[in-house]
Amino acid sequence: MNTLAKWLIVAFLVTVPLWLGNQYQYHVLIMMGIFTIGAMSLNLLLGYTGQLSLGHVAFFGIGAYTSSLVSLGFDLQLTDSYTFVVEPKPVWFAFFCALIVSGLCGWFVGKLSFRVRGAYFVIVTISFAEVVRLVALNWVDLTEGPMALNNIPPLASGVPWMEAGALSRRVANYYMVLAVGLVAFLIIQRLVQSRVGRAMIALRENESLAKSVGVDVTRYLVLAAITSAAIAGAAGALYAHYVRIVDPDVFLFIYTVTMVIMVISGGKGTLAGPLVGGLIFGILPELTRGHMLPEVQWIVYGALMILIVFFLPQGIVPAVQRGWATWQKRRDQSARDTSASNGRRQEVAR
Amino acid sequence: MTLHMTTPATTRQTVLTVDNLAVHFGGLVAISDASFKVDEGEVVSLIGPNGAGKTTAFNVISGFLAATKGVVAYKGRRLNGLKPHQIADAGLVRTFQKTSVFGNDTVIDNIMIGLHRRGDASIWQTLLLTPKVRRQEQALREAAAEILDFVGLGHRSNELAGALAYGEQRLLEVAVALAAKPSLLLLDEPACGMNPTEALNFRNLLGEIGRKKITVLLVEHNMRMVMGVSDRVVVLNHGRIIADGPPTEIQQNPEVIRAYLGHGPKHA
Amino acid sequence: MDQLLQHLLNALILGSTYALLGIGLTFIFGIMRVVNFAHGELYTFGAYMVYLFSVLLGVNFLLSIVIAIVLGIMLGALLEWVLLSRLRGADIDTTMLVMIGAWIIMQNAEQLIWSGVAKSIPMPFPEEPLSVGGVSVAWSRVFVFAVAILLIVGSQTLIQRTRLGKAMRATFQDRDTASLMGININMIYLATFALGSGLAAAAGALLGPIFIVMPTMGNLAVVKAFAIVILGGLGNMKGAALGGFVLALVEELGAGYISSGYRDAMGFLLIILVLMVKPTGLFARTERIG
Amino acid sequence: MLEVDNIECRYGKVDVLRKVSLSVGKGEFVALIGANGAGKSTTLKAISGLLPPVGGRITFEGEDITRASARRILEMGIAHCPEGRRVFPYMTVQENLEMGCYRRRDWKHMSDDMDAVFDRFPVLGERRAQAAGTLSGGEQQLLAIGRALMSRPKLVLFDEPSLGLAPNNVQKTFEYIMEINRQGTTVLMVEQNAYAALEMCDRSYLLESGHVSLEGRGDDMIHNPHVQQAYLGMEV
Amino acid sequence: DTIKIGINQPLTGSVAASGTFITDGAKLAAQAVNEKGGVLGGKQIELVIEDNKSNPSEAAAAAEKLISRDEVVAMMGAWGSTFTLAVMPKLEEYGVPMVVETASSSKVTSAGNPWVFRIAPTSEMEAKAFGRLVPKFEVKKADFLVVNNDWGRGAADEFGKMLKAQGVSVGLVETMDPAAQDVSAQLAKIKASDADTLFVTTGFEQLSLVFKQAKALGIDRRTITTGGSQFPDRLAEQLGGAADNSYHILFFAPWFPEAAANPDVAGQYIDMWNKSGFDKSGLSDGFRGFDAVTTIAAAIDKAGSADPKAIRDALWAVDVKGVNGNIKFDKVGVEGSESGQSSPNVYVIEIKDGKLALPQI
Ligand SMILES: Nc1ncnc2c1ncn2[C@@H]1O[C@H](COP(=O)(O)OP(=O)(O)OP(=O)(O)O)[C@@H](O)[C@H]1O
Ligand SMILES: Nc1ncnc2c1ncn2[C@@H]1O[C@H](COP(=O)(O)OP(=O)(O)OP(=O)(O)O)[C@@H](O)[C@H]1O
Ligand SMILES: CC(C)C[C@H](N)C(=O)O
Ligand SMILES: [Mg+2]
Ligand SMILES: [Mg+2]
Repeated sequence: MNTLAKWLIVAFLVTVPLWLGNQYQYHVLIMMGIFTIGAMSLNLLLGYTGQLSLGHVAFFGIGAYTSSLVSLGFDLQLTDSYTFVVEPKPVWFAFFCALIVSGLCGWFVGKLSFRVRGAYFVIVTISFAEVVRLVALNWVDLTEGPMALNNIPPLASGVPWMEAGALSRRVANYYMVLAVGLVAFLIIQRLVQSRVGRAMIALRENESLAKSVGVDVTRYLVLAAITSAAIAGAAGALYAHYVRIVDPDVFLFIYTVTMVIMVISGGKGTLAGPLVGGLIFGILPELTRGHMLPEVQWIVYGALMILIVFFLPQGIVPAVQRGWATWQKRRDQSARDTSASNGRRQEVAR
Repeated sequence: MTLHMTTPATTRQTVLTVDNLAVHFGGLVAISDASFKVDEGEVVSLIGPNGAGKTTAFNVISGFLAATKGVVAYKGRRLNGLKPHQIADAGLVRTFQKTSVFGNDTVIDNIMIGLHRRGDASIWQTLLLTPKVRRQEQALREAAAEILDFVGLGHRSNELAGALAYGEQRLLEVAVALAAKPSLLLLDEPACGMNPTEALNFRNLLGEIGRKKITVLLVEHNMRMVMGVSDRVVVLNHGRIIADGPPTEIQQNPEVIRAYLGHGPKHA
Repeated sequence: MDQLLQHLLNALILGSTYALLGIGLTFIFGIMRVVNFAHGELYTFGAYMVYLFSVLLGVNFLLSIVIAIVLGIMLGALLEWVLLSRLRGADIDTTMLVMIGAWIIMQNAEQLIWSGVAKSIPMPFPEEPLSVGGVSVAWSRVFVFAVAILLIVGSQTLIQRTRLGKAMRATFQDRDTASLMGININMIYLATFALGSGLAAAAGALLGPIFIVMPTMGNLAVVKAFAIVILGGLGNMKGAALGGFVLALVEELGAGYISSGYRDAMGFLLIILVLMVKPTGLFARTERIG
Repeated sequence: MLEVDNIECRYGKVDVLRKVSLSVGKGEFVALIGANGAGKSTTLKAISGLLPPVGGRITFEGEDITRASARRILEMGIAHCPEGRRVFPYMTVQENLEMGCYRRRDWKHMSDDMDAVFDRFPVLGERRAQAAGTLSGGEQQLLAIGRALMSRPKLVLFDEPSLGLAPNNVQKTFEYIMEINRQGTTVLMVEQNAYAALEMCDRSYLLESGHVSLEGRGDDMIHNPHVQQAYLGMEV
Repeated sequence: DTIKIGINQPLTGSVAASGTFITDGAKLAAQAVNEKGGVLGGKQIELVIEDNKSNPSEAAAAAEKLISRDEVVAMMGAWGSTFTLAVMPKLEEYGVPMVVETASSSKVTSAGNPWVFRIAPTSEMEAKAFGRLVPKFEVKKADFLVVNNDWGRGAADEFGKMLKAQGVSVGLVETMDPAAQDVSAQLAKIKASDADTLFVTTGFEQLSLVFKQAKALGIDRRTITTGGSQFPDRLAEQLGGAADNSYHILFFAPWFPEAAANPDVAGQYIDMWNKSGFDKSGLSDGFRGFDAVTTIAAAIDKAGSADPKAIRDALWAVDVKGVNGNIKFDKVGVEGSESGQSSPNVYVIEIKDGKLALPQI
């Protein structure tokens, strides 16, 4: 995609509040944005390093819990006589704590599974997410367990005009999500289009060969895990301050599945894939709502997923790219040669 | 180890030493007590019957497998316990017996991955996309094109590696290894699957590599090639070294003939 | 002491049911390499079929279980035929995504058909538990244990000893070469998936009456089943069975002596620990490089 | 016995074989040579049913097998020893050999045949319980050859049987192949080791970029200057 | 046009059975109101039903949708104490009242949320009502097995307090995850304890598992269940002897209509229920939805407008004849922002030889 198109998209997104009036549409847009950020972060692991993290929601949830706890304040009785007290902190500070803590967890999972690949990596990540969920469920003194952390301060708290009403708070949330999304996109883009990204792709394509030419695969896997986890944690923090309640069900598998669907249907290992997947699967439920029972709605969702896989097994973005390339080829033989090869190098790794 | 005596005394520096190496898989002894050396700038061939332990030796030297016993050292540095990428950093780069490329990447990107060790931009520089990073990328891309031309794959640079013909993939593997700037190149049956004409061309390439002052340790069953390019030949049988010497001598060695060469089809 | 014995006995019984879950998935995930998220739905399906036949239609309980298993096999075959047969040679994520789709569809269909309200299935076993010394176990669980052991031994024999089992392993190790050996590839795919599905339905049919039956009952079951298969080492029946028992033992003792809330957490911690030490499970396949 | 008549094959959209024709008579030993990527392996895959051709016709003993399943073709007596070993990596050596006679009904002869393979390649006998994937490259190749012969085929297709074999094993393998050929098994062999292949065979074909460009007796080929220069590594 | 009332109930997940019955009851009340001509002089009421999936975040999300998307004027919800607490900030944020039909934790009304009106009894009220039976049972020591949320923990607290006040010692307090299906580890511990009575607090689904698994472990002691959502008739039917020697604290006992506070309303409700073909065992739970919607409709009428704030103010003035007695709200909780709490009746049902009975006090 060329730079102009990218800027046009950004400009379009920035102007959304000018014409969107309905509160509920904002809600849908914000939630979609949050999960799209999650999907982007998952794509770094799944699409580029080839490691399927099916416990990705752990990082999302850890971000959500960390940011909530720091902004709400908490105390931990460490010994009989000593209690560790954290006073409520500003939301922006809590947000950075969330980035750091989830990034650390990413580091931990990366280290933990440094020798573990493929299906085994999948299970380590699922297990990690389950352990974290169960801790959130049972460490009631800290997390309130199944009672949920409630009344989490909204993202904009402290900024007076934003606290005024529900609508302006939504606008604030929207821009927050947009900003975090853009930064995340940029980080991921720069990483994957560099030497670092090549090392990650090498790990995915042929690990032994990568090692033999001097790629420290563990290092890049850990790096990808940290980045991916921190971005997922940011999405989780946005989520917590937006919905203002978190309970251990933020760790539910279905959220990971949602992100996986977005990535794979959009096209894993492409930068635009998660965005396209996020758009489709974030809005789809809302388009079908009201016309059918929720269950039927989900059935349609599942069926659509299957159809996408059948007809566009690499995902939507690579399919469009290929279609575009063929079209151009027909139109202009010589112009095609350079652009398709550049396009392939930058965008589709498979 | 009397056979070591046959090694010609040279003024060359010994770079790789393998000392009393043993590798066991459970009860199975793949290598037992093997010792040999490679000198700087030499082309040494490691030959031996199927299952003799050649690939296993490569796996140990390149850090993919832990030795049961024995020491591997390169330029005085002990390699045991190092990870493969650290060994590559030390200048030892290997290829694989089973064809091994990044099949879903373009040929030029394969080389770019091979050039990994030559880049040094930090994460922060990468994220900020500093001019240095841009310059380095450009330089790497030029280096990659140069390597492709060197092995004769320049015209294929935008193909997917997986779509290349077999012989071309074998060449690409060597090119990827060369990109990693080895001082010692370990090649595991690089000419396997090439027809005699292609093998001949490859032999010339090996000569060029030698002229670049890269030491080569070669595993190969193609005797024409082995006898043609090697300065010295080490013969492994049942995990033991049974001969070590110049090609002409090895060809006459009755034990080698019995265990390995046979008296087979003359052009094999 | 009695408490310990009771925990050990509970673990044994629970382990047999975990093992049963594990071996079904070993066929589909361990051998076929299909990350089958719909596995839990076949489990749920088995349970609902027993409910349908034994509670709603008044069919004999044991017969209902047999019917449920047969229907599970048929449903599995159908899934394979409709969804997977056109994805031969597709990579593992692709089939995974399709099975996630199937999972979502099936679970919501169950929700529509049976509603979200849990169902309970009575079992025709004596109410008084079997008590020896201070420990007791319900007859229903003894029954489950016996059937599970039977199915586990049967599956192990099938895979290791029979011609069909060897053909299955060969097919999923190298499809083209297997067809050169004269193996009917499509038949093997169908049979393997159907058998795995049948075992999942069997697990549901046996466990549904012990617990309760609801559309989401498969969700945790499927995660545990994956964990068990991995714990044992992919594709290893014996490993999966043993993995099931180990998991149950750790969970039960952890719950009994450390904290019941962390019961499931101990199991998952165990898996992480095992994989850190043995990255390819308890019974790893030997691989080689180069 | 085998007639390949103008077959065309493609992978996706790429045409690989363009009207390849060849024939193999009963008891013959035919070699197929050509450069990398010429389509030799593809021809064998078309015959054994792995990659049914999109055009043309293949008949075996008078029966049309162009679109028959691999299983049917095997049952008719054609075995294919594929390129690149292709052993079942997690099955033992013995199980791999058993798979070779999967379709055979006379299981009682199986162990005799297996012993014959072990006699020929004692190293496989020593490793009968080892997982095939952990064998060395050459050992795997020997196993693949042994496995192809387990079905007692009438016609066996060898795809580069000498690949990765040490000289002594190359010699043993070629002797083995000639021996089974003498005993009545028809052989169609693809070899990069062109000189040896041409010396051994009765007749041969040269395949170049998707079609047969030359056909003739083995020794005639050896003396063809084009063949010498392009395939035998001889300067002419 | 119609007036929309939001229903926020668990229709799937661990406590779906009760939530479904309560929703059924709510539908009956809406039907009854509409048949009588609706509210505000002829406007029909329409229920907008959202599934909270037995989960607090989902409950908050459901409230969000009901208010911002469907623009309901009042809500009923959200079954569990935890779910209700999760919804409560939304009520303040948007200014919409909610009638709480089931939740029993004291936190619901002590939080200082002036949009909350509870018609369910608190655990404290339950404990007090049950306290009269304690001397008769000669309880010496009691264990607790409760669901790990506000409801279960609250119940363990309140009942523990009440027992201690009567000189009974409290042994183990074991918790279980709301979705747990295997509680044999907890039960194995309880089996080893020397208490004579076991208090169990959880939803029906888990309760039936507890009974089954306790029986399987050979636990045979007096068991008391709390919370009002136990379907004792189903327990007796499904579990046979396994449920004997158990007592269940309920807020409506349809099997003994003579004991009901408002027999006429109760009779009408039972009639409608049976006519609609709903599951009979849902009667003892469905009444809460019925009463809640009746209360909301009354408040709308009293408010004279469909404005949420006016409805809130009107709720303070309602006096409704409900299935379980008269509904009238007292001010409780934080001064200045009080919540409403009515005073419903509490019943204890015994299962004896597989049959339901009213124990003699
Ligand atoms: N992972 C392993 N497990 C068990 N045995 C192994 C393993 N790897 C190698 N072996 C055995 O070790 C021996 C040496 O194997 P290696 O691959 O080193 O032989 P090689 O000399 O490279 O032979 P080739 O010329 O056939 O490639 C073989 O007999 C092989 O079966
Ligand atoms: N699975 C495949 N998908 C796409 N193209 C393929 C595939 N297999 C082979 N090809 C292409 O088909 C052509 C012929 O391949 P084939 O394997 O038949 O050649 P060959 O003569 O056997 O060569 P070699 O000596 O390298 O084995 C080659 O250009 C190859 O790149
Ligand atoms: C009684 C139950 C149905 C609900 C319970 N009262 C609670 O607060 O969660
Ligand atoms: Mg080797
Ligand atoms: Mg070939």
